[in-house]
Amino acid sequence: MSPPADTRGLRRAGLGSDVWNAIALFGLTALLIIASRWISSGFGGWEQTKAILVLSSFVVVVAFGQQLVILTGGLDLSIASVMTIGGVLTFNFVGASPTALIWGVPLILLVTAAIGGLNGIGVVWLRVPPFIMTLAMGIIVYGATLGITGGTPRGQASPALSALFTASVLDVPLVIYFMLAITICGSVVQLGTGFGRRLYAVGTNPAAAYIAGLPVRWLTFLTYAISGASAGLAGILMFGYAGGATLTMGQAYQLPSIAAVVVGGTSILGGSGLYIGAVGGALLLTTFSTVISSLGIAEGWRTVIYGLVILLALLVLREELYLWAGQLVARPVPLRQPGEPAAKPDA
Amino acid sequence: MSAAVTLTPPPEAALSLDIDAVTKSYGPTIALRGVSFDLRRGEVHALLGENGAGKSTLVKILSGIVKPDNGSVRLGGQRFAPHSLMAARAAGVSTAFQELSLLPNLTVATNLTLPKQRKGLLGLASRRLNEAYAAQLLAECDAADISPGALVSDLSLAEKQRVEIVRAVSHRPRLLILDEPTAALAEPEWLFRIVERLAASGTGVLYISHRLAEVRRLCRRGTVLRNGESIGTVDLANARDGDIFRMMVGRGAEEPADATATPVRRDAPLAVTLRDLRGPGVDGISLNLHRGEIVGVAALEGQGQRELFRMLGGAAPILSGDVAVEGKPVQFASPLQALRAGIGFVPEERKIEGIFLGLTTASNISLPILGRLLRFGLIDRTRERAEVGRAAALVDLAARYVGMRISALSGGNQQKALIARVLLSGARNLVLFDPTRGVDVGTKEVIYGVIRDFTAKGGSVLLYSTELSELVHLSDRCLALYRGRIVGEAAGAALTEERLVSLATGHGE
Amino acid sequence: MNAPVSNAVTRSLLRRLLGNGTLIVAFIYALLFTIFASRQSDALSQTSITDLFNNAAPLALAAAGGSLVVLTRGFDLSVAGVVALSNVLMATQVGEGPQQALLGLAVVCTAGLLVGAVNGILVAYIRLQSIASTLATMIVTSGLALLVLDAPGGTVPDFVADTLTDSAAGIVPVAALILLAVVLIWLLLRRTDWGVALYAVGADETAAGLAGIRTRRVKFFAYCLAGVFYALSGYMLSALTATGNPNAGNSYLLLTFAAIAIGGTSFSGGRGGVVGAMLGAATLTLLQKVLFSAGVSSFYTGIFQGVVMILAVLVAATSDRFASGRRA
Amino acid sequence: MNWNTIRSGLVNTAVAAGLLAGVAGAANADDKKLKIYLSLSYSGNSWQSEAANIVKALAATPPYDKAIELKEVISGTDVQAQISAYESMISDGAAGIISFPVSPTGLNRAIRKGCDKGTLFFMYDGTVTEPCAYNVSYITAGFGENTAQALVNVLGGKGNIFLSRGVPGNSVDKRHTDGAMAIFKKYPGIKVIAEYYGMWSDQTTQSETAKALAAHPDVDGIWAQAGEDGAIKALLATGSKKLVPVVGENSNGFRLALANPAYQAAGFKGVSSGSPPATAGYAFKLMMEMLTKGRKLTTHNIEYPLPWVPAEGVKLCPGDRFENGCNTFPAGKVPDSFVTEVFEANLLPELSLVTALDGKPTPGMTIQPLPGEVTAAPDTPGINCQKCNGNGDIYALTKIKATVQP
Repeated sequence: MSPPADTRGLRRAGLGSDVWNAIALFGLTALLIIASRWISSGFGGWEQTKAILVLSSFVVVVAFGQQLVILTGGLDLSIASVMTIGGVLTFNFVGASPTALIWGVPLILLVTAAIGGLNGIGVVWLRVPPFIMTLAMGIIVYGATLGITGGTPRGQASPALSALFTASVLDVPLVIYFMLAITICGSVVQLGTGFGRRLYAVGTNPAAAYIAGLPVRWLTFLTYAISGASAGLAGILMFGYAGGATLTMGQAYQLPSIAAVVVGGTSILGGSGLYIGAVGGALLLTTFSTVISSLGIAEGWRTVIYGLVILLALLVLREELYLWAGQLVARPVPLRQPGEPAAKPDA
Repeated sequence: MSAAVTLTPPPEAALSLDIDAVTKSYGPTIALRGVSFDLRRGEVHALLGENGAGKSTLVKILSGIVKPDNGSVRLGGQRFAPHSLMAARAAGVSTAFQELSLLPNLTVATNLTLPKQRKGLLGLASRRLNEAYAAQLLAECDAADISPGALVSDLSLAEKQRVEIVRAVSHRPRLLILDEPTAALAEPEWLFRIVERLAASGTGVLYISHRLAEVRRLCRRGTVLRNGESIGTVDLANARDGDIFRMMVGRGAEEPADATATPVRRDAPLAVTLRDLRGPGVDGISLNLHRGEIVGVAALEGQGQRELFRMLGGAAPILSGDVAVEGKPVQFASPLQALRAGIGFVPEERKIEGIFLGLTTASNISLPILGRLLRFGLIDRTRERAEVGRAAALVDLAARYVGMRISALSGGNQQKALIARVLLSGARNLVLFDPTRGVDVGTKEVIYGVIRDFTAKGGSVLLYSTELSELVHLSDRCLALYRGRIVGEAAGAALTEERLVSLATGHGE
Repeated sequence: MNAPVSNAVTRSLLRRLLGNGTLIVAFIYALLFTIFASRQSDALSQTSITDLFNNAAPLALAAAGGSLVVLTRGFDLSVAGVVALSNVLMATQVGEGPQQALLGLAVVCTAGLLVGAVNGILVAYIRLQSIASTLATMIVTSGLALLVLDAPGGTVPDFVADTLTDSAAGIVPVAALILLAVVLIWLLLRRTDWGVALYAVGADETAAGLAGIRTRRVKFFAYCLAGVFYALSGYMLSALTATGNPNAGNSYLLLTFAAIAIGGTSFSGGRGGVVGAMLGAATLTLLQKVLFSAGVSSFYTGIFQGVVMILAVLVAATSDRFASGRRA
Repeated sequence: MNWNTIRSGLVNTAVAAGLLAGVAGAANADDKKLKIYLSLSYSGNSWQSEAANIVKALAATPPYDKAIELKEVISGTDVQAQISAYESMISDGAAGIISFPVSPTGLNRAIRKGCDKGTLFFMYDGTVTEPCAYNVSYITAGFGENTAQALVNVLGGKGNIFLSRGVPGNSVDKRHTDGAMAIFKKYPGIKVIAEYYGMWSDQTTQSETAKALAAHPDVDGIWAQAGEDGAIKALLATGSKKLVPVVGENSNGFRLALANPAYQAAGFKGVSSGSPPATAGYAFKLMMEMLTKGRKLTTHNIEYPLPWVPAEGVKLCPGDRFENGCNTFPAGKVPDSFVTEVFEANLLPELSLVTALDGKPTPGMTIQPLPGEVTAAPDTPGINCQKCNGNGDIYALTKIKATVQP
């Protein structure tokens, strides 16, 4: 008996509720953009969408690494400092020179990956809890950046990197294409490569992954290195956006990177969640903060509402609700009818 | 000092238990499909059945942890539907769980007094009173060798099991449930004395085990579960082992003639050679595993078999000794390296170390060969489907399960997928630790077939099973482990359960 | 009682001594203090010691609360919000005098309790991930703090500010007495059924449930009590700074967890305790002084703080592994 | 990049590690030198490090280089940490502490203890309400109301504007915004259509302004605190041909933009004003004169003059100092985020670009005496005094007159 495996099932890849979650997030984002027309006449159009996409690009990039780390059951609290050092190094060493850009950017990504790798070494081989390891690394890297720059990063803006934000093709800023490419690449890495597949295995059950012969430690180490590199890339982008770098430039992205991943449906316990969900989370939160900042209310209320929305998203986007919704849409395949022998060999 | 501990309630408090047509299902998996039997006052009643027959679910229902979907339970004539563990306990039902429920970071005394500590001055938990109470309790249960002040994580498995039992007994139950209480016990006589004392005072005992000898020693009647159904309650004195087996597995025990029919393949080339292997729990083991050979390992709980298998699977450190695969010496310090050396390992705890509940069955199976499936760095889905399909067919796993999340599958199908994975890994030598635990009869047959098939094609298998009948049925020869050493071997006509029992209890040669 | 001494007892004793994070952090603190005292002549003076206690008190109280949640294998980020909220409440809602001071204490503790209860419901009963739901409550409470006071200001009553930062009878710092009181309360709580259950739930929730513990209730109370401790932390901070600042809590978020980790509380639950966390907080604040007295270039103090955090956790983990005889 | 910095950092690290282990101690500095401490809240933006560099450069300028020993401590944004730092400095025998305070009131107790022990406290830019400390600041000089009036004048008294504020819950932000709103409220034609927090950072201001622009493309002007350079970048990024007037602080990028004819043609106008890092140098010199020359100050609250550079006033400097009325550096010489107001010809002739960028003294320069008079700042409750009454017209205009009537 050699039946072809169920292709429909493979395509579903068993991540049904995650996909639902991502779709729901994109839907909510679109809805929010459309509904925001009630708040302001400038809202609801292509200009607003463009602005939101551009502004969310940093979180989208940094959330890739953050999500991989969270998939393995960890957490990266060093990304604020790594983003900063990425931007500062580009500012100081690459600056306006287009040739320096060509070798400088890969080099800076390597440096930031190495910083992430140090996190990985601490977590994997020294067994320091991720929370502490990355928190301490963040403090250390910040201190190092402060020391290296003497407090003032100095350099020149990079016209090439700024062009990502200023130049448009078909009325779409280049950075949005870039973000789209990152989203696709990130999703392919997660779902299409052996690395991604193994990572989910490690995240959902590290003990079984070890027994199954996966290089659990190397995989975990790699996620931290990737997180470092993606934070570095976000820092480089941020530098391109602002045309300069300061030592505080990454701070605003630490909690949003986690919030985007968590709202995007990734379990903080590891093993489940999709990058596309984190992208949706980033878009939703950015859209929301855009809308909320145009409301004429006190900052305190804005903060309260922002927190409540995260809470609401957590309450609404729980897996049980998707299972429930899924049951409403389609009757589940009966695995075994009552009375049927436990496991009749299928003819 | 606290008030004297009395373990035995007055006889008039004894209760009977009536279970009538209880059903329970977890999502698509049906655990119980109509269980009925009764337990009389002061009776020690055996609950028999293979792994996965529904015994543990019944225990959970009686302990107040899960609620049945249907059916009724009556305790002493009253409706008994506890909504929590504490409610069950208040009604007089107390359980010693199979998966021990002790807290490793607390002392024996604290564990024994959970959830309410003995209070001293100012109503605060008193270490002294707790330990005094625990010491008295342990002494009364004939377990005074366990120190009340020791941390549970520092106890041996057998000691933990005894603490678990003492704790269940300490609640002065009118119905005591013991779920596989002797699994880790080296000397079950200790438990038998307690059970007999309780029964004499009128306490009902539901004794769950699949060890017939123990059950015959303690119980007069027993109920057999199979596939979530109560097949019947038998008078043990008048039932032959074969009859009970037939009820448990749905057919007669295998004829010993089957085993003799398999040729012993000592002349085949060597597949795996172990020389004086040592490590925690393993005390110098040497053995030869030939191509095409199934070698069984029989042992009581905790004789080093777990450690030996984990060493071979690369999951436990080998401190000294040599391993050679097909004549070539190999060294490995991780399952990955073991796999590369040609040894595939199926671990004991399927849910903990085997499968990835969050992933699809296909992803679970294709994991070891992902590297081979890559095309331009991406997984070639077509080839993955083909390979997974092939492996699934080998273990008779229905194609419709392949695309589902593995968590939706029954335990048997999960186990099939797990075995499909090691088969797909290409390892020519398999180390299988209790591969049929908790699976139904049909799956067992499939797994037996897979193992035979595998060896017929030149693979070799080292197999441990808690079920002696399985070892007799499947192995070409069978080794007995006792205290980390091989103490005997049985093959051919000498490979019988009786022989294995006497070898495994250290009464060999 | 004559229980035969088994091997397990000696092993347990060894583990208790070596694997006890509290002892380790106490040793680290003593070491740092020795360095500090040798570098700074007036380190043992009464004012210097009072300063040490005053500076450490808010973080120590916050860490004490956080460690309760960490013991249950959870994370509570709401500490930042609650500290800020109780600080601004003290600076705006409370008048002069001992009665008002007590009233203020009641007000902030109630606020902390409420936030803790919300966290407890979300985590224990609705079963949301603790880190995510407390992130949300943290943001909400920081917003509330901004609503109470939109810029630093207000005045904490002099009575509170002076009494709590002073020395009782001119000898013992009041902050030390407060910390001691918290330690005593904790030691009492540890010896209640709840205290024992806290460790059980953290180690293995399922097993704890099978042992008859109401695990949800235990976790719920842990979050509630943590909220009260955060409020106390804000109360002490108010006394220390004598003013309100809606952003006062921000710097407490990560420091709290650093203190808990240094104090030997395991992030996988069930091991460690409040006293260790408080000592961890004291160590972090002492480290500021030691780095100052050692003349470390200010640009690099961050590197030291980070390295000390990692080292402290490593030392605790290594000794624990050694004590339990497990191989790495 | 300067690898020496890194190497010396490593050496520092090694030495400090030795100290921590209790192995060795660095030799104590010469006892005859005055111990002066520079206490920063945090370093990490141009403004903070320029201010600190100026103090460091002045301390290394003769004759101060022989007279004092300056140590810098960065304690972060945590009040408790700065309290702890002050306490350490006081017990270390500090003669003077020059500091950027993180809280106007939270440090008071520590300062009072220091004053009792004879330590002199000088706060720059930020202020404290403790009466024994000296505040040297521009805060009371009316940045908010003057720039707001300038914007109103440019807009002709009506239009939609953004308020790009600083850090929420910060007293300086509140003072500026209150001042600005006092003006805007007088003009019913002025509508604040968005109010957001740029955290005094170019990047945050840029992204927050971009968000506001998405909602309100119909904006007519932006009132910004520090970070204004980000606001311009956000305006430019929309790609629209029309720019709007912006008033903001002193970043070099902003001043260059003001002087850019192409931008001016597109409708870009404004005023550069706000917080000058040079305040730190003035505060330091005042403190040093008190310590070394026995100078007496009649007031504890000293106002630093508010810079005021309208678009037509922008003038590029050929050299490294403000000379002949120049006030901006050419593009490429300093980063856009560089805060230009690091010089003050009368008060701080010792300074040049190298002082602000590297903290090194200007070669050949010696410390010049300060003028005898200081400008007393008006009492402002919660800013520089605790229990005082501000005088009636605290938001009176000083730099500009209203050219349009409400």
